[in-house]
Amino acid sequence: MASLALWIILAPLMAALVTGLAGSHLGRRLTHMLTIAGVAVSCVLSFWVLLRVLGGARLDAPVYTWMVSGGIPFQIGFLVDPLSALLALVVTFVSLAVHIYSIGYMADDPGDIRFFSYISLFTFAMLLLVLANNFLQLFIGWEGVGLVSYLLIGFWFEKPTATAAALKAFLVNRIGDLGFILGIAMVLHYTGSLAYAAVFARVPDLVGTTVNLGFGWHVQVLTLMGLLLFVGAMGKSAQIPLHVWLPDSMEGPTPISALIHAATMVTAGVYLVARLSPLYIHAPVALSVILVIGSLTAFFMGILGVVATDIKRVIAYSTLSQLGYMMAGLGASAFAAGIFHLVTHAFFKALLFLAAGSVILAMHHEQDMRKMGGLRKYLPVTYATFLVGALALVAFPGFSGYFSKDALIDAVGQSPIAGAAFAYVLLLLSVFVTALYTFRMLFMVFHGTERMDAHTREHLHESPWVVTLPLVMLAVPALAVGWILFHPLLGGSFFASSLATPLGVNPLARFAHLTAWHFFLSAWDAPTFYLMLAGLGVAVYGYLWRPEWPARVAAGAGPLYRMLLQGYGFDALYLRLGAAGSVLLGRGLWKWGDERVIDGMAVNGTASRIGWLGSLVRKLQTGFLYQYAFTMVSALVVLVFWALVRY
Amino acid sequence: MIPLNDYLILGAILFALAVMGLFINRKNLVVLLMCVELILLAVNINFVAFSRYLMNREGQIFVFFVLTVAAAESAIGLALLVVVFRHRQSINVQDLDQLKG
Amino acid sequence: MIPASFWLSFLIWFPVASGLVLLALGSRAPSFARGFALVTSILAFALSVVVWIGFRDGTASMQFVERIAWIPLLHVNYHLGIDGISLPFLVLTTFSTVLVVLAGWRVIEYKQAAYFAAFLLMEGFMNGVFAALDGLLFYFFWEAMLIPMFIIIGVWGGPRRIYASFKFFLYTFLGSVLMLVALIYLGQRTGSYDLLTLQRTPLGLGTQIWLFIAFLLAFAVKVPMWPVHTWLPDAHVEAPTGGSVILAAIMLKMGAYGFLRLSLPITPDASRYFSGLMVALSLIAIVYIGFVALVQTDMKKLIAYSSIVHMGFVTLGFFALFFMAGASAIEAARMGVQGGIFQMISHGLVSAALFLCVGVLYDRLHSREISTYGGIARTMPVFGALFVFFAMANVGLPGTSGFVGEFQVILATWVANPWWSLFAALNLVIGAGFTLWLIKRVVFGPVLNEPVAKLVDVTMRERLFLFLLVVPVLLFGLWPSPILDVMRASVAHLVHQALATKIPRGLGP
Amino acid sequence: MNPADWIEEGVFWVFGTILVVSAFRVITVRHPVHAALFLVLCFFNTAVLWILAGAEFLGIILILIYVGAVLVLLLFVVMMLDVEVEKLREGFVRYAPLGAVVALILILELVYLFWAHTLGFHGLAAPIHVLARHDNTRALGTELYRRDLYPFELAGMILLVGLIAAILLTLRHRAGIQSQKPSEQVRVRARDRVRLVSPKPPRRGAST
Repeated sequence: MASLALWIILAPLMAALVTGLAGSHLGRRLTHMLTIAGVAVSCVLSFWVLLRVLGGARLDAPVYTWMVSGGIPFQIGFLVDPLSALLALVVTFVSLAVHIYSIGYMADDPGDIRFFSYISLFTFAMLLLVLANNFLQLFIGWEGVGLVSYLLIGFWFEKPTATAAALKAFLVNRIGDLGFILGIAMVLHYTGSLAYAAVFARVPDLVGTTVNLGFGWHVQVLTLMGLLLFVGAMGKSAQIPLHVWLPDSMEGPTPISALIHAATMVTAGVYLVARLSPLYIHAPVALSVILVIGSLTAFFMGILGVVATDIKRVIAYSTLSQLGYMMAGLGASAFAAGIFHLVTHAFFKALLFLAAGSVILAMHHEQDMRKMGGLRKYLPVTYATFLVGALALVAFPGFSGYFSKDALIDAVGQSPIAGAAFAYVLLLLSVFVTALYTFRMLFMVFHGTERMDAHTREHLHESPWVVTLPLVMLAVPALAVGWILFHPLLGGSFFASSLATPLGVNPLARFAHLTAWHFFLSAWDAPTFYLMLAGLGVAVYGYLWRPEWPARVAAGAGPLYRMLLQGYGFDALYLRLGAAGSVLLGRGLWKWGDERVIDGMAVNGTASRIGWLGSLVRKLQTGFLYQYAFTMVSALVVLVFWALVRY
Repeated sequence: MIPLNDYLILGAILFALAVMGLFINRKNLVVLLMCVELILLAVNINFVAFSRYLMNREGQIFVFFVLTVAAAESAIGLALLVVVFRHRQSINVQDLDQLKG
Repeated sequence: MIPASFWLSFLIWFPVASGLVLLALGSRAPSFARGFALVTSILAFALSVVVWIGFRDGTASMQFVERIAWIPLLHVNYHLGIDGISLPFLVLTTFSTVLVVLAGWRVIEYKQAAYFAAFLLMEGFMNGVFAALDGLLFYFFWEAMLIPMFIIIGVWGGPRRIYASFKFFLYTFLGSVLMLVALIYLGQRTGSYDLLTLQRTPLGLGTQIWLFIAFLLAFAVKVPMWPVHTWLPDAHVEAPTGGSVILAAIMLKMGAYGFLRLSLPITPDASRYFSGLMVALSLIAIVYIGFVALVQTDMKKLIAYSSIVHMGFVTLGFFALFFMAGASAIEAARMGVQGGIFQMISHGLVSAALFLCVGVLYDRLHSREISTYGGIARTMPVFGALFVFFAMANVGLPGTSGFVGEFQVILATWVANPWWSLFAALNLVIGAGFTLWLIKRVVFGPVLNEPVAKLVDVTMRERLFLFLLVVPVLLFGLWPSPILDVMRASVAHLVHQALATKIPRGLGP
Repeated sequence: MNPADWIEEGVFWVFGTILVVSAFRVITVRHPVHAALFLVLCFFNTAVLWILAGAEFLGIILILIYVGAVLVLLLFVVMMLDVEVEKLREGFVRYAPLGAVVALILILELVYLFWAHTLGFHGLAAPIHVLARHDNTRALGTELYRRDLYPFELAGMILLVGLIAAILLTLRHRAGIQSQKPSEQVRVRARDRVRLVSPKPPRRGAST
């Protein structure tokens, strides 16, 4: 089992290394084959591991000791349990689809060897993160995916917007990591270990312990720990207010948006919180914060999707919104629901992105939806798969998204955590918003009038099979995975050994004896269904029947609309306060502090002072012997006088 | 028997005169050299006096070495004087300011 | 009398002798000179590796000890020995010298033999500092090492080299003279300059405070700590690439090493007395200098400022140990010190690599201005990848050596005070900011001008020394254990010394 | 006080007074030659005082060597140089009063210091007889050649260096002066002096 886990991780790594170091000698075909083989091996092994985990196998073992410091061994090791095995499979499967897709998508890019090396490296880092059995390795993988994300957002490094977005993504993530590493420090300090098992064993003892932060400020240890670690999750999973990097990250190639910025990396934060559920169940305040922030993200980021015109940005805002859902689910201590939504979302969102990529490919890298329309008949496969993804996203009954999202919303409604009612309302409203922007996008792209120029229209054709195959590959789970996983994940005991059950009311208790079929049938009973239909209705009205209507609404909303276009002004604020402010501060410290005060006054000041003193003394040095003699004698007179007085 | 103080006072007077000589003969390099000789002489007188009153010959040996050094010094000093005079046709101290920055 | 072990002497005097031979040779045979220098440096490196292999882990006592009376009248001995703290630095020194010789292979044209000779001499003296166990011998090597550096900056430096070299020399000299005073005082008082003896000598708090201040001035300048850091950017900017490499990789480590060898064990109570100040200065260095680094327009200056930030972590790790509280105080203290030392080693590798990278660019376009470049990833893909790699190591990305030290220091500092830990961790953001902004402007972006478009990628020689650095950076990032195992016992001993009081009973405050 | 002491005291006062007066003249006379001669007088008087104090060897060498060699050299140089005396006396009158005042103060202070405070030399009643019985010259010689041999040799070396330095400084090569150069004379070879040439006969008909 350990060697199995090792090979899951090493296969993509080796592919990445060989491709990265010797790719130019191997040629394109060989590198494609190599990296796909690496991920395929990984995927197959993950599947096998999952089967064995279903059979009851578990693994929590170190591979090697990274270091021993302060008497504490820091180890690299694997934890294979239902949670990590499931996620490993999701990651490798989506990654495999994206690998295949990229052959077609990146066909005419000169840097595609580099690209394949990166995505294999990403797969490695993500698996390292998922399969970690301790915080250290988690953090290593965490930063590793961040690095690859940085490299891939800035993949087209000659585009200034791309490199700026890459830098922004890295820095915002680093703000999250700041909290994360402090959280790790805290975990180590209070539990004396970084291994999950040891930490979780110590957590119950810490209930009621407080930490003194000075200024008479005492905080519950577990609350602070949970919040700090959640800051890390906020960075990676792009929760308000650290969400600003994700929309910009769409500067990267579309397969990356599918793999990293929709399916896997951005859900690492969700995974982190779920993984630490044994800790969070003892920190209700932290859970409240997670719940509120998650629901805020779900609602407000969803609204931004309604005004965006770039197809990828719409999906990016949708991703933000869905991540908010997952976080809200976790915050409501319905950990299984959050993870379930993570899994379904990984499939349908990757599908949506890849389908959008197929559209972009057909449109010759045009991403503005206002220049699309009526693509349905040119791109039948893309349309069909996109529709599947869209229906899953809006949680249309029967599609995977329905099972996970409606269960999640239901669980939030059941949750006793403070703030749950507020979150519940926001999440319900988000359902409407989700349906609105999703169908708006669907209609603007695939229906209505054809708004592209003639040249583009002539060349419109369905993408090659390497592009459509992954779409179909992902459409199948987007349809089916909800049916399969609903009962085992939410009702059954699949996660019993991975996720903790809340101490008080279990918001998922209702699902214990509910099968997928029954849940499907009860769709009519839930308000979400009608909200979704309302969203659909508005979209149909505004984007199919009366296309001039949205512009009028926008004009009527005026300042509100402009605020939405600017994403509530977060970017402007950060740019002014964070970036410009730091540069100003740095320049001030440099020019004033370093150059004026320290160098000017202290260092060169000393030198010039000594020079000045020297010029004074120099006047005494006339070079005339008689003056020296006179001075000597005078001094002697004084000295003798002093001796006379003294003795 | 002459007290030690008398010798010391004699040395002090000689020293003071010599230093004053340095001061008032501000230009004449030869006289300056003579004044230096006088200063050394004053010191030597003290050495000899102490040598007598402390009952050892260390002082006398010191005088011996002082004389040696003084001889070497005046030899070189005079040689320099000759060289300087040869170059500048003057032994005026105020003319010797080439090293002054 | 022949000492029982001659390894350390050989490590010190073999490069020095070779350097003298090169000096004597003059500029007669430049190609022979560099070959000779390369062989010498490789031999010295091999020798240091042999010493590493022969080193026994798990003991804090000095090994490879040599001891001969040097100036018996003053009780000064030629006393050498290494423990787990100094051993990694010896190896780092010899390794860096190999890199420097390779880096100067074709670049230096003026007085080539003298250039290599200066580095060989410096190698010997630096080894001497790390191996010296006698106060005056330590001081001797400490000052001797300044001279070749002074010459390297002053002769092979940039346009403002005279200003920079004088600033460098006077700044560092001012501090170290006070160290000499302190050492002489100790020697007079105890009748011995032996560092190990001095570490055991009880001293009153008042005395310790004065000694600590004297040591502090010497070491703080060298580290450099805020606010006595301003010589470093100037020295780095003007120094030739090799000089910058040695300056960053080894010389900055001397100050921190001095804290470990002299300040903490000889004046533990004064160290405790001043630890608040030291922590404050370290945190200021991390945050303040981080912001300053952000706005630099000169690549070398930026990396120089980043060095100050990283050295801030080192001193933070050392002096936070006095604030550890709770059950795991000793462990946290050890972790902090270990983290600091590891950070020194890692910084030695990473900053050396970054300076070499800047050197590679400078050799091509003769500019260190960031605005000259842009888009070199297009014209120099291999170099771009390496530059990004080392930048990531500088940012402290896990998997590179830069992470290990920072991680330990942050972890340990939490035990002392969570807020300090927060300030230190701010470097995660600021450090990433200035390093990656540099990368963005230099490596990425469109190719804006003709010279950059004509750049050629790294040659085999440049590839060699850059890949030579990739190996340890990656290796120690993925598996830091070897270094930490070597130093563990020594660090434990040091922490024990630092936390014990040396004030004689009845004389305490 | 016995007569011997009277004599001793008298000799001290007489020669001491002459010494001071002549020293004063050294620094005040116009002409350097006169100054040098007064300096000779100073040295003679000092020699007497030293002999009085029991240092007869030093007194003798002061006259023989110092006056005989050094001061004569000084005189020689002074007379050789053609010095403009008046120019060198500039400012003498202006500074003399100030110098005199300072000198006076210094002398008074020193005298007071020695008289008022014996500087711890109270008990040093001169054991003159012990020394008198001794052969001062022999004793000095033994010490110099035994215990202080090393410094003594060094002193000799200093003198040698002084000698060489003085010669080197004053030695000059004047152009246009005929002199023999023995080294060149010895080194000369026959072929430097005789050059054999075999002139070719002019080509027939070339010139005619």
